[in-house]
Amino acid sequence: MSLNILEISYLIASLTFVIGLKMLSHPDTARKGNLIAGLGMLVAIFATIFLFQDYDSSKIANYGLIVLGLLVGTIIGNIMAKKVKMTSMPQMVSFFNGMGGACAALIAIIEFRHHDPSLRLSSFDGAMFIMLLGLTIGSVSFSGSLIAFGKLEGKIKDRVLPFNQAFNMAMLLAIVILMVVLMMNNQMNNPLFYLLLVLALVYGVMFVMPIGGADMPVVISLLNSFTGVAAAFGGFLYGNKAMLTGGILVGSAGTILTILMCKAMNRSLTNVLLGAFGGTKAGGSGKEVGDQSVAEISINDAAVLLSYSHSVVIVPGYGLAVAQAQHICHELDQLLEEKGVEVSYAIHPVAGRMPGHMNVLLAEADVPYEKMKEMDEINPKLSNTDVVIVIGANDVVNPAAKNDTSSPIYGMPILEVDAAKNVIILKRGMSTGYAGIENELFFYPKTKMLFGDAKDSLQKLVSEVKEV
Amino acid sequence: MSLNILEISYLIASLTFVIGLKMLSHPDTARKGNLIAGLGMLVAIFATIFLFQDYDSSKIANYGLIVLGLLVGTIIGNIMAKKVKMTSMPQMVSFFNGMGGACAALIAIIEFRHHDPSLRLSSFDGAMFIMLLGLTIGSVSFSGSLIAFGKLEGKIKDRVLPFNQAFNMAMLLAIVILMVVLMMNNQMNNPLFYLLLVLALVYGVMFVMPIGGADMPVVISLLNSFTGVAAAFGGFLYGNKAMLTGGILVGSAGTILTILMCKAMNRSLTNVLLGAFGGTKAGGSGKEVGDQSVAEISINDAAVLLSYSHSVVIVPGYGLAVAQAQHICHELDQLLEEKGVEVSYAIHPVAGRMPGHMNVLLAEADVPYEKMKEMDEINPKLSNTDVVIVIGANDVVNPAAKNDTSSPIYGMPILEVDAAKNVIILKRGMSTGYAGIENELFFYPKTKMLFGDAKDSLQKLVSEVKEV
Amino acid sequence: MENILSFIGDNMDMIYFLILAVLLGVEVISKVPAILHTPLMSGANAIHGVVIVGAIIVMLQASPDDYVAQAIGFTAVVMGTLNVVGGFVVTDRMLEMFKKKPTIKK
Amino acid sequence: MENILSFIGDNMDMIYFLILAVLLGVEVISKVPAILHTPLMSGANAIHGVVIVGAIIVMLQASPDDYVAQAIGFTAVVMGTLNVVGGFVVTDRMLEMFKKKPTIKK
Ligand SMILES: NC(=O)c1ccc[n+]([C@@H]2O[C@H](COP(=O)([O-])OP(=O)(O)OC[C@H]3O[C@@H](n4cnc5c(N)ncnc54)[C@H](OP(=O)(O)O)[C@@H]3O)[C@@H](O)[C@H]2O)c1
Ligand SMILES: NC(=O)c1ccc[n+]([C@@H]2O[C@H](COP(=O)([O-])OP(=O)(O)OC[C@H]3O[C@@H](n4cnc5c(N)ncnc54)[C@H](OP(=O)(O)O)[C@@H]3O)[C@@H](O)[C@H]2O)c1
Repeated sequence: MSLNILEISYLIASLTFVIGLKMLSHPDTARKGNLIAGLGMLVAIFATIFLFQDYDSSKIANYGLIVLGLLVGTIIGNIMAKKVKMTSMPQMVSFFNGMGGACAALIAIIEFRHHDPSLRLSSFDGAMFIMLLGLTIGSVSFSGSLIAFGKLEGKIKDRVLPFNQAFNMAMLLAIVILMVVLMMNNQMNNPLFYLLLVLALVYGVMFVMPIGGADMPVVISLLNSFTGVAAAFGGFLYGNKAMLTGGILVGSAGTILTILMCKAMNRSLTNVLLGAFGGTKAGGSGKEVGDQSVAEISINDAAVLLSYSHSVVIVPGYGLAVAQAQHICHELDQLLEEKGVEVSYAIHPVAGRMPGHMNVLLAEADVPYEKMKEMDEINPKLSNTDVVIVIGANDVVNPAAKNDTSSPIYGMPILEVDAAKNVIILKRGMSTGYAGIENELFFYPKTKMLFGDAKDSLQKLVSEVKEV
Repeated sequence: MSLNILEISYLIASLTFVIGLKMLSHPDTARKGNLIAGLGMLVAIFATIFLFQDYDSSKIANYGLIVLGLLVGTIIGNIMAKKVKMTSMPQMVSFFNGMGGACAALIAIIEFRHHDPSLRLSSFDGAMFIMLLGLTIGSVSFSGSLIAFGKLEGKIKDRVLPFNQAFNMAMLLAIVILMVVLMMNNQMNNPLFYLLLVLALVYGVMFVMPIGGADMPVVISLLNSFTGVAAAFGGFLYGNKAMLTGGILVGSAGTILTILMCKAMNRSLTNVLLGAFGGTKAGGSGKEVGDQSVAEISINDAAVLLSYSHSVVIVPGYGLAVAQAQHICHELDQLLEEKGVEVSYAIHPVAGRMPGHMNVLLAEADVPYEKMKEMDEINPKLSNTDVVIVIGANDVVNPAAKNDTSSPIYGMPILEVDAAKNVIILKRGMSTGYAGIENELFFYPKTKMLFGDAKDSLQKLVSEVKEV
Repeated sequence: MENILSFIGDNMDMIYFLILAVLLGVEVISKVPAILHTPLMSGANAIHGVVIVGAIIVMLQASPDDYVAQAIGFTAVVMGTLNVVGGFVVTDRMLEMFKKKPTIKK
Repeated sequence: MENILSFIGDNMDMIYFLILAVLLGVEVISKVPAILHTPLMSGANAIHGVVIVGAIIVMLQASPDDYVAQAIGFTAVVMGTLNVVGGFVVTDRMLEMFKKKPTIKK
């Protein structure tokens, strides 16, 4: 009876996961979808606590510890999630993802300690196999996520070890061999199990280490689907349908999402993982380009140009986030509006380092949503725009994506700012953006450069515009 | 061993059904999708014949009859499907659908004859319940499909009986009660089972009878999903996964498809089933409208106008199909092209009586595909068009869909032919189209009517154009 | 109540299967262009022809001296085959008309 | 071979479940606008927190005198809860920014 209710609770939870995921993929319903999945999760958790029965329905205990664990986790998780800055959310996701991976690995460890292979029914020890997979994938996800977290926090630098690729391959091979050995030589509490744990943890580190910090969102999404698979293995172990549905759904949806994220940047997953250009980011210092030269504009001229325009479009990019210049940017925008200039923001879908990065950033500075225009909406209007200010964006306005078939970003849709009458570019020097390629736009006759840190430049611009 | 292979064959078949359905919903892959699902079906059929084993794996026989049945079905099905005219395909689908429903019902009958309720394991006789449902749904689908077939063939007239709606409700109630009785009073070979069969057959007839012939595609789609559900019940009975997947998929996809079809006509499913305007189709005789008057054009004038245009767009509609005027229409088109006139066809998605009706019709007359333009493609070009010839279309060019919020078709996207310089309308009189509403377009100053059967009028036009 | 609960509990696997398949059916075709409605309907029609498998099983199990069962079963096999063969062939013929056009916009 | 075949045969229900769930996962999110990539990732992250259920089961089954199991299990419960609670709260915060805008075009 109560077991049936438990099963039905799991069914409800599974359904909320599907529905939640579906709703999460539409802007209008996303928030509600998250809520629904969350409620389903609550149902699954409480049903398990109150209704789960062991086969011999006896040695069930530890309620105190369980509730304590839930409380501790809830409080810490809540504080962390509430306190984190909008712009640090990807690393937060990575951290939580790592926790999930660790949880799956720990489950495998405890089950392994009890597992008696001599009790198995068929010649193939399915339970053992599942534990090995759960342990490995969970551990990789755990250590990989923590490295990704460290990178996004800026605490871990990108570093490609010599022969990193070959080394990783060798490790992967070692893991597989070890799993086969453990399956063949299946005895209770085989200590090799713990060697597998160590290898998996190291592999997670080595897997993420060489990938460029900017590619972390993609890596996190991939590790996310790993954790999903690890959770599903937990589900196999207990024949638990809620874990299975949740895990498998996240595993497959996460994989597709990873691919979609790569596509949005016009890259392939292998390209990201093998770090074709992800790992070679140049610093802030500019490198001058051949014989071409750029035109600069003074703060004063820029202020005048802006003040007397009818329409201005601001293109924010990664540099705006780096300089944390969103607030001052909004100030400039308001100042111009007071003077009767029409100001809007052109948001490229992959500007910054995570999807929605610019929206989050500008929302933080209270820029009203109506002012943020999506690429498809603003592109046709750019030809009627007097001035485009590009703040710390580079790849997303690179005309090579349209013109140069040999460019690595060829084919990516861009903001076609060269249609506007004037283009002002705020950046520190001539260094390249994420994709590491030159940007011809800077050399166009209608383009003027305003060198300097975005926050500094904007601050100066604001004072100047006030004077005009 | 062989049972495992059988299960794997069913798995493969199930997968091909999912993939096939997915591919069928994209124009580029549709044909391949059909092929893939067909191959999966072959696998399922042959695997069943060669690998199926009964529990006592003894009394398996009747190979001869099975192969004979397969042969007979294949030959007849193939001939029917190959010989049917493109424009009669919906009724063909309806016929085949009915066969599937009958097959499901027959399976339920045979199983019922063997079914010994005293052998059941729990108090609820699941197998019996499934048989009752399979029988009912399969029978409704069978008789309903045959009526739909007859209507589309023109052999059965639409007829609304007095109190038809109430009568149907009563029948439905009777069926449900009978099922409950059969479940409560569960004994071997209860003759009431056959009463249920009869009731279900009659209900199928009564359900489809009052619905307008023009709404048959929607009804067929609905009955199609019924048969899917009936097949799934068969799958339940045998624990057969291939039947289950195929049946459920078709059941749910068919339901969605039915809704999509209704949406494309800007109607609701209840509206179609209760026949809000489906059943009240006017004949060919015109009814003159109030005080407004229409302008006619002579064959001669029309021929001259067409011959000296630069661009002509033909809008085919249901009337073209009725008049079977597609060949002569193509002749006119070629004649005009020879004279240097640019001719294309504007295909409204719901022109005619089934989706794709016009494409099928024109393809039959060898009109090249490049000439058939979809609505979204042609609408912006209509303002540069000299003459639009509307052949037996009405609702799909009715401006009320754009202007008149009180119109039943308000909101349906239409071909905006009034943007063209001249509009010539070929129809027999002033009667309304499928939706049964007036069309203001006929009274527009730029519109000229050319009354008469479409084939006649086109024939005359062709001879006149040759003279010009 | 007790009864229904335990029925549900016993058939959990089936219920998951059912729900997942229904949702999949819905998702898979949720964005089909109007012009494909008829071929898709026809293709789906052919797919539910899988009911033929049930007819074959019925025949395989019918004892050779139960003539009624054999007659009904034979009819079922013929009808099921009609559904399958006719369904796929008609669909293919409908879709033939797409082959000439290299790309079709939604 | 024999072995694998029978393993597959025995776990058919599971295999169907798996395949259907995978396909459903793919279909469900296959058309998500770029701006939702991050929240969707975060939401999915919260959903795999369902692994907490496994941690709870482990704890329920751990015998009261197996301190190692209790310690590991407790850690697992805390970590799993972090995943769930943190995941859903972060996602909600991300999605908060959508609330002001009444309709968002693709
Ligand atoms: N959104 C995503 O989901 C995502 C995820 C991963 C990767 N990406 C990739 O990231 C790129 C995004 O393009 P983007 O145009 O936003 O950025 P970008 O192409 O990476 O360019 C950023 C520019 O900002 C400048 N900058 C850096 N710090 C600055 C500061 N403090 N003040 C002023 N300028 C500063 C840099 O030039 P200086 O050093 O000369 O100042 C740099 O050229 C795309 O290639 C996209 O594919 C996106
Ligand atoms: N495509 C689908 O899937 C589907 C399915 C079901 C319903 N529908 C509905 O069907 C309608 C289709 O619109 P439509 O514009 O194609 O057709 P329509 O609105 O039904 O109009 C057809 C017109 O053709 C004329 N006509 C009939 N026989 C003729 C002949 N022999 N020669 C010349 N003209 C003839 C009729 O006028 P006279 O009698 O005066 O000649 C009638 O006004 C829409 O309302 C749609 O919603 C479509």
